[in-house]
Amino acid sequence: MNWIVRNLWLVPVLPVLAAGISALAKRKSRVLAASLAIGSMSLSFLLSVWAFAHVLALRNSGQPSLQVFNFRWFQFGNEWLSLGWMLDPLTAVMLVMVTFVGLLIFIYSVGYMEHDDNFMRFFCFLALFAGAMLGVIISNNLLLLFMCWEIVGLTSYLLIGFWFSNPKAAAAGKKAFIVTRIGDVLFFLGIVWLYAQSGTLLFYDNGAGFLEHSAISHLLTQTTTTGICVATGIALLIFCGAVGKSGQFPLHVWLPDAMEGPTPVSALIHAATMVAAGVFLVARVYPLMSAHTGLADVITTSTALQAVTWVGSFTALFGAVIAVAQYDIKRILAYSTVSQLGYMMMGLGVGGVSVGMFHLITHAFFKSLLFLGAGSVIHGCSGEQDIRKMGGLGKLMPVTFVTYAIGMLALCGFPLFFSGFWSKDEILHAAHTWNISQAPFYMGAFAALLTAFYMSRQVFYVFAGTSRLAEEHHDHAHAADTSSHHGSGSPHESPAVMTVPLMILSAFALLLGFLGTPAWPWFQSFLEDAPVSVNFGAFLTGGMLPVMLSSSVIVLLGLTLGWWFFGRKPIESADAPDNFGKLSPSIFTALGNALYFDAIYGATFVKLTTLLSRISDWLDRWVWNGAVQTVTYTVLGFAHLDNFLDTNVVNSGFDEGCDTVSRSGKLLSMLQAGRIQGYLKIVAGALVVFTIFLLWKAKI
Amino acid sequence: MTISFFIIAAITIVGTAAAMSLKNLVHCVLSLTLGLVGLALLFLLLGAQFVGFTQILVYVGAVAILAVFAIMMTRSAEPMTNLPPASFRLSGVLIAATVFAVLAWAISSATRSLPSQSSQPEVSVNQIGVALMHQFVLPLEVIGVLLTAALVGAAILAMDETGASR
Amino acid sequence: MSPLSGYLLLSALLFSIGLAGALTRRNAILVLIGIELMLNAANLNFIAFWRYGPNPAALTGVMFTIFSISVAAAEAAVGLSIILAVYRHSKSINLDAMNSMKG
Amino acid sequence: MPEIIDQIFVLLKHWLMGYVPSLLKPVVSAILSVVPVLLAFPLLFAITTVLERKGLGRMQNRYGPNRVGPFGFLQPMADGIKSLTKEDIIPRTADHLVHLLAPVVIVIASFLVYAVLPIGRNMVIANLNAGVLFFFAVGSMVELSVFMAGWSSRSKYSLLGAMRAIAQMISYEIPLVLASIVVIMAAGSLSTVTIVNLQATYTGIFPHWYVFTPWGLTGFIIFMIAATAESNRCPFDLPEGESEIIAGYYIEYSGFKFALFFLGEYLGMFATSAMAITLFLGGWAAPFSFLTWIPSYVWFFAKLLALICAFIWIRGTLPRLRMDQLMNFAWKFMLPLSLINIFAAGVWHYMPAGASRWLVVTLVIAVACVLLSRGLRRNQWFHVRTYRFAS
Amino acid sequence: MLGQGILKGLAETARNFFGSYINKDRLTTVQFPEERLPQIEATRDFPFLVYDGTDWDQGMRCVSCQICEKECPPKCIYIVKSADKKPDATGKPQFYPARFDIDISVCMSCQICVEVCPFDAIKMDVDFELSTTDRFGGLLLNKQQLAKSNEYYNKIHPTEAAAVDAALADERAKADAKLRQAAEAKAAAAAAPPTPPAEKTVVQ
Repeated sequence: MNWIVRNLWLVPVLPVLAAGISALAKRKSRVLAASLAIGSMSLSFLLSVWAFAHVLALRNSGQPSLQVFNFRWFQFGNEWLSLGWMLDPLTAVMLVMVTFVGLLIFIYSVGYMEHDDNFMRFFCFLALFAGAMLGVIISNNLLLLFMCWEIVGLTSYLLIGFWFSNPKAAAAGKKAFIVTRIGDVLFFLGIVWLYAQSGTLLFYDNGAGFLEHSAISHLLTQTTTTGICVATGIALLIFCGAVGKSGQFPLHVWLPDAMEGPTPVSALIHAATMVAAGVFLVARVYPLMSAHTGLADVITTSTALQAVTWVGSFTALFGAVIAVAQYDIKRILAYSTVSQLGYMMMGLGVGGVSVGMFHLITHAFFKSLLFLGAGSVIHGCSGEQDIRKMGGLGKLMPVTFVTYAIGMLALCGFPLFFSGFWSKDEILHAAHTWNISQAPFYMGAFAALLTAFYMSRQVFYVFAGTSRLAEEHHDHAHAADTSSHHGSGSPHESPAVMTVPLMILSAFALLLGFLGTPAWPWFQSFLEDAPVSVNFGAFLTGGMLPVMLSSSVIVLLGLTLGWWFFGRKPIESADAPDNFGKLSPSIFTALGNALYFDAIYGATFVKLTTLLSRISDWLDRWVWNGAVQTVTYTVLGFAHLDNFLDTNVVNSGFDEGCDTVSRSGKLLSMLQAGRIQGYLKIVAGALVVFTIFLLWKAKI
Repeated sequence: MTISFFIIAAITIVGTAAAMSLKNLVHCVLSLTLGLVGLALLFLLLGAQFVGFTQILVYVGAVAILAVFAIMMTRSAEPMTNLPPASFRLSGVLIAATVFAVLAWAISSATRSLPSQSSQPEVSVNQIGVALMHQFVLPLEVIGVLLTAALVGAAILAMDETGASR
Repeated sequence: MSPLSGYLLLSALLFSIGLAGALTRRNAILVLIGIELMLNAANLNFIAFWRYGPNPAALTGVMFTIFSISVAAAEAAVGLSIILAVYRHSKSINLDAMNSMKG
Repeated sequence: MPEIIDQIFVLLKHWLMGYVPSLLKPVVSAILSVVPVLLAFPLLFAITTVLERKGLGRMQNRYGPNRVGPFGFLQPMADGIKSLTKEDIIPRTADHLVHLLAPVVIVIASFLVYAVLPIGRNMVIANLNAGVLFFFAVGSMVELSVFMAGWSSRSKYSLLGAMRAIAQMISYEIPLVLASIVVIMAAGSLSTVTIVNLQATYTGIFPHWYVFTPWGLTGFIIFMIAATAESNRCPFDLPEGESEIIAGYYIEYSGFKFALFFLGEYLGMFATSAMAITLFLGGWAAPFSFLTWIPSYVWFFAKLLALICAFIWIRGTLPRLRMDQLMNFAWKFMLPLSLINIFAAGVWHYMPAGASRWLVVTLVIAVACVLLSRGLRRNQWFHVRTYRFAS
Repeated sequence: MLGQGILKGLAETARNFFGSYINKDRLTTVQFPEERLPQIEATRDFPFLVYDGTDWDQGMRCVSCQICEKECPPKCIYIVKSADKKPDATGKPQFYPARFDIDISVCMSCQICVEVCPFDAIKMDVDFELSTTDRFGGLLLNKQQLAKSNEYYNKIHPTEAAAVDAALADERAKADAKLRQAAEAKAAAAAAPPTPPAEKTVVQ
């Protein structure tokens, strides 16, 4: 076995070690923390590239590219718990992506967090996150994956609440932790169920892993009492974990709030890597997800994959709709992330691993680019996040503007030159050819339109027109001076340590798409172990061209609409109503509040409980009380009558009864003497009685 | 049923009985130690060397000392003057005697079905170690966690509530 | 009488002695010691059954005893520190004085 | 010929056993094994007392005992006669039985541990399967006798001394046992004979003593420090700190019982030293392969004497610690270090042989050592004292 | 580095250990019975009685005035005054102690008896090797055991003794002069002057 496969564990362990050392190191040294984190990440990156190259070489030499390394962790009873890691194209691609994007974001963070007091803590958490995420990627065992998954959740919590002195950030951290926990509990149930059914948690184990043929076919033959196939049940439970982590509807609510964390965190965790972990999980257990009872050659879609598709496509549309009406620069991107994650899920559902993963990879690059650009804007505007108070930054921050624009066009899927176009187009194409329903396609297409629209809205708001920041700062000059890090309120270009990662990422956002064009689907075939060749004819087959054209038209339409509403004439002041919002203010407000989802979640249960208590209150007050009153007055008459009899005849008897009850109570309470030895005596007596009973029974 | 068994059994019973009946608490603990050493010797007699030595190490070396410390720190080394009423003691002894009678009855009624003489099992510490590290590793871990928790818990419980300055 | 029943009788006797101590003494430390004795009697049973049982190679009795000894040690530590805490609270470890849970 | 000299005592015993009726064989065999040990080590005790007094004297630029016999070497005889003929005083309020039993228990416990110490090739009283465990189990009985002595005397000095001694012994027993665990891990056995046999092999001329590994050296040093504390010797002699509580737990003893305590303490010290030799210094094995012609028991006693001299040297050098320093040292330095040492030994086993594992293990231990000692120093438990008047 | 001080200390004791064998000057011990330190002059432990001349009983200076007995804080002196008088060293008739005991197991060496003695009859000794096998009799010294000659006194405390002797001689000279005057007056009257005996003691 190759060295890199045996020592793949080094990839996640290096950042974890860096985190551990910087957590334990006594001296507060920024240089130490940053260099440890970046150094370990670079090493991991190099190892990942090596692993990638190894997979490539294997593929070129025609060997199976899936390699696993399993070992026994510990024994309980007669069972062994095995753990392990694996290297296959999916792992290799994800490794390179995560380490590369992570490395860039680490470098960017050096500039972004420069003025923060808890610089060391930040890098410690960040490195721990990177290690755990890489652990998720390489693990060949659902349990190991789950452990890393939970560490990822923990670091996400820690980093969202990084500025925990801000109550909003602390609450957002808690919310993220708890909401993802719902998904994770179901995921864990799935794991337990799976272990009970198949007896292993290894993905691949030379034919004994649960993703391999024998286990899957075994799972397919089992059915639960409700008639669902066990495989489907487990797959759905695992998908619940992915829903939580990837912010799919209805567990998406934590993701926008997570933007309270530092922007590099939003870029790394809540755009590029962690939220993609859900998608990755679905891709990893794809054999289980896609398992269906039908014949192998009949193209059918399993129940689980249908669920994935529907949830994904709905989320895609849903996120895009909400993003239209947001004002916070990071929130727009957050809802966009939700929407794009929906796309990925949809891609997985309709087109398989390669389709979803391709979008995952391209999205990771351009979305982290966008986030970092947003971070640069925020950094330049001294912490301002409201797009209404920006504007005109295009001239002041040229590098940021250009790179941001590239990222935005990639996200919108601007035809031909941007990576988002190719990946999104492939999803749409797959959705178009889906044999179950056409609805996902239309939902996705509409979402694409909206994407183009809200992104152009954002860009026009932020970069076009005149600066609305100055007037704001003029009013609060004093406040700005104290709150700003630099003491000057005017927007400025960010330092090179921040812009260089932006440029590198924008290059990737441009170029990465060409790895997976229909004409040369290298990426897809790499994931699927298929040969690849250049074939321009692929554009013309399978309805590809109409889909491409229509999506181009949609994107252009969206951009045009954006320009029409927001770019045509510059926005004058921060208080001016939204141009688009003027069309239908009420809907716009609803969208601005994310369709009141938080409110709905908060209110449904409260409302229900309140309603129930109201009803009982009413019943109590009128029905029961009225009845009781009536009875009371009736009885009262009798009572007066009885009083005479009572005092003389009944009372003495009743007193006697009361006395008896209280005396017996006292007797009983003597048992409860508060003296343990008394209790012990009773236990010993019981032991005697039971032993005699058992012996007596045995005799008979 | 060898002579040594009866001698050791007598030592054990005398030690434990003294531990439960002497007036002076320190004497109680010391005779308890005698009884526990007797028990350890019984373990050795049964061929469980490791368990026997562990018994001495844990009970004589740790638990007895701990009890002695507790006695010293609660100032109860002086012989007790106010004994519980005779009826209380009598009832306790009676219950214990009943328990013994019932257990003895059970054992004697089962004595025919009990396995009789078998060869001394050869067990080395090595085998115990292997078993602990493989078959029983999970209980071992759990016990480790339990001991740690007990250590921390005991330290916290015994810590002076007011002594925050420490 | 087989050797095993001798050991069993001895362990029953030890158990009863421990029980008698736990039932008759008023000092919390002695009660704890009595309970320790009862645990030890059980240990003797485990070892005796292991020695004369059908499958001594399985080491189950020995393992059980080892774990039981460790648990007993933990129990003694916690128990005695609880006694210390009680003593600090009420200046007495007489079980008669601890009856605030009286019904 | 060297083999015969090496095994001369074993052969002698076999020869004697030939004349013994078979019924008495077990008993006589046990007596023949035990009696030499019972004679040799008290003799060593006698030699050690005079050596210690002379050595300490020389370290303080004095002569030490030099009156009784040539160079004062008959001094222990004189001491022994004196203590035997002295009046045996028992305090009036003392608990007579316990007061009497305490020195007996300490001597018995101290002698019992010699059962598992191999003092030469094929020269061990009992080759127990769990020998090391036996050693520590019986050794822990000393604490009980210390308590018995301190409590039964009804003197506050003795009670304080006993409590100090027990606290100290319990605290240092943990690093003592943990330090020996590394050897048990390496040898894969709890039997002292096996452990020594494993060390009595050679690569070239160099033996395989465990002290010649990083973890072994660390374990040895931890073991020796803990052994010093276990045997209540300077600088850990708080339980008998003369200037504070006179003689500690045996202050109320006189005459023969006092001598028994003294004997018990020294026997305990020899026993732990012998255990250190067995575990780390190769037991009776010669330090170089070309020296194997010297009988094994000679090597054992030579090593034992060397360690005793080290004890004396340390006693002559170091001042007594304070109680809090003692406890901090045990719990905050020795305990973590011995745990890390176990970890290091584990790493050693799982790394391939070669320079790399030397480097890694040494690094682990050195880093731990430096960090822990910095921790000790940071809170100023050990600090340079400044004297206002003396200097 | 931890342990540096310990190593330094170990080196120091090792140096002492070996040095004491190589360099005898390091050893400060005096091997007592064989070799002794010279006593310094101010050494003193228990009192003794000074006598003049050669006969201890005849030349004892003590006149049994019993001041020392009264002043002694631990009351370790016991004196029985004689009933008669006999001539002292100077020939002057004086009372003498019929019995003079000091229990030196009680004596605390306070030297008050020496301070108060008007006749310089009691002085402090330097002899410290006093162990006996009899705890009660052996340390109770009688008159004969206590009596030491003036030469001995001069030997152990030369300076002090010289001053005492000078003072005594002075006093006696004065007394002699007085006597002589009286004698001369008498001789003048009787013309038969006696020889002054005091000069014998003064000239040593």
